[in-house]
Amino acid sequence: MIGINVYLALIAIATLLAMYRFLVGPTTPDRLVAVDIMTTITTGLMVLFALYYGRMIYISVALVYAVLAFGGVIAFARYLEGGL
Amino acid sequence: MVSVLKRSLAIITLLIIGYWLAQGLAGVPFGQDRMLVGKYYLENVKAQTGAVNAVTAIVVNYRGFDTLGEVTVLFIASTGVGALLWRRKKKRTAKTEGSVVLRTGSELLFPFILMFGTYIFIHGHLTPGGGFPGGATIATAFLILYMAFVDYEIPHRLFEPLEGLAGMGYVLVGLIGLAIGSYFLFDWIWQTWHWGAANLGRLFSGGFIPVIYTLIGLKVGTELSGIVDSMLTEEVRE
Amino acid sequence: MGEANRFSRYAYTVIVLFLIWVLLTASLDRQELIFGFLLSLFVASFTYPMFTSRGLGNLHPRRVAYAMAYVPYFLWAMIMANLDVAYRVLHPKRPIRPGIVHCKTVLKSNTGKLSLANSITLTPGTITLDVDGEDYFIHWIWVPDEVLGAKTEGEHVENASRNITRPFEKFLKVIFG
Amino acid sequence: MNVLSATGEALVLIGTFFYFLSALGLIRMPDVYNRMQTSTKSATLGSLGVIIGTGLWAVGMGHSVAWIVQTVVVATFILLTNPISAHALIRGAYRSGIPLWNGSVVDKYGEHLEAKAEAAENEKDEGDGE
Repeated sequence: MIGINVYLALIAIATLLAMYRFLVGPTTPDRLVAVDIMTTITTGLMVLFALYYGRMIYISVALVYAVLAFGGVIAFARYLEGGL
Repeated sequence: MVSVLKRSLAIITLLIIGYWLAQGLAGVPFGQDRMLVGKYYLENVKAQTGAVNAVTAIVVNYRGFDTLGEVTVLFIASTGVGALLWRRKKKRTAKTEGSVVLRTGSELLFPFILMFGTYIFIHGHLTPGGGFPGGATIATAFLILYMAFVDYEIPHRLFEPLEGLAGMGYVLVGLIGLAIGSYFLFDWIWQTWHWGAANLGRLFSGGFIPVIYTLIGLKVGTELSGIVDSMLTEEVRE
Repeated sequence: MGEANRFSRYAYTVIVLFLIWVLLTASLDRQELIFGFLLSLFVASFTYPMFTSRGLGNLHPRRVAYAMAYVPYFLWAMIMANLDVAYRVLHPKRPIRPGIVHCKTVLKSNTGKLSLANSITLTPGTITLDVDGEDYFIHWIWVPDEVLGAKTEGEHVENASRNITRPFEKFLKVIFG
Repeated sequence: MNVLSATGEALVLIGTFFYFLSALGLIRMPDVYNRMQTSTKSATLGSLGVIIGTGLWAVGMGHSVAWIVQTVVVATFILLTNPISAHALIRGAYRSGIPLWNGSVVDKYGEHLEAKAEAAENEKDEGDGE
């Protein structure tokens, strides 16, 4: 149908918009939300790449990334809260 | 003004370094088949190591000695952090507890992340990944518990011996190889026994790669958890 | 809600972990299954105290049926939430009227509270800010008039809870108690 | 091109559209709380669409069924963790003292925290008095 390149382009635009918020965003939580969104988008992108290369084993890479990103975002959030 | 000047100076420096690196990379011939060693690996990896993942076979089998060095570097780093942040009596002194959502969520996710970390390092010879990412994932599970609870601590009594035993196990596997074969880290499980030759590409194959990766995974996991612990505990004042 | 005995909790954890392993490897190879079973026995041996408090009681048919029914209900609510988000983001005037409201829940268990909070976060216009005992504090992107115009604290909580927590509690009360 | 891969591709398209929406919400909304409102939801549903859609698409293209199982695992993990991290972030934002947008109409959490602090203060005073 439309082809994988269109999806990759849409994802790229979304990442650029999030990047804008990350660079501009007036407060630290703003930047962190942008990072959170970017990690979520990246996880989806990695799964798409697994299909692009036709290798199922690449999906577990996306899962590792999701786990590590979750840990990172939690760490930042707890730091913001002043709880660490 | 000063900050602008500083920033532009930093950007110019980065640009110069980037140009220099790009210059260096431009000389590397891409797309030409000049990799004699790589070709050798790709042709012989299945017969010589019993692993279907050539990258892992190179990391653990052909270059196993390098990997031992990496593990040692990590061990030294963790020891260094421990020495820098060492105190006689340590205790968690987080200020507030996470909300009930975070606490329950971390408890529910903890076994899952442990399973997943184990999955990564035990499938090192079949999928991308291996001991280092698997160990990092396991450490993340502990890190998330540290984030959520005020009073959580890793079981030190279990972890410190485990770390040492895993490191010793790596060397021991290598020494057995030296005794049976001709050199250190000789793949005795594959070369001598041909264990798993019937089921190449399934779980119980790949010579000593799963064994070594399990040891590396345990070592990296315990070491990174130890680093997290050293960073997050503080001295107790009586 | 008492705690189930240790064996029941352990068995439940092993079952869940083994299922997770099978899904993770996505293969029915005998070697994978054997290793996965041994691994779940091992991991469950030290994680079961934090993983579950009710043990095999979670596998009661009524609970499983409600959980099955909850999935499509929740997915539907989530799709509605995203259409709502799309409307608010794409509308040129940006129709938002945010505020933090106060809800109460009848759920007792921590797991129930977690799933309620997650469901609230993913459904229309609400995001869980904090949970304190039975009090939920929820950031709402469009606080409706009936909640805003409430005279007393009790009325406010009642109206907000009817809008936000009640629809999920029907299911979650049975699933998690 | 069979039904399965067409469905998968449509899901991927919808998912990427929601990714785009979430990033747009990040740009358009006035403060961090509203940004989190719009972007977390859209990004989570977008991930579900993209990831499960990829699995369906792959199966439709003739890859093994294991694709759909693995993608569902990733999607479930995202579905579980994303709200938790959003919750932790918004709580951190509030506790670090980011004010609500000036168009906000009600703030019960602030009142609750104040009441709690006051109660703790009173208790302390009583304890000192005894």
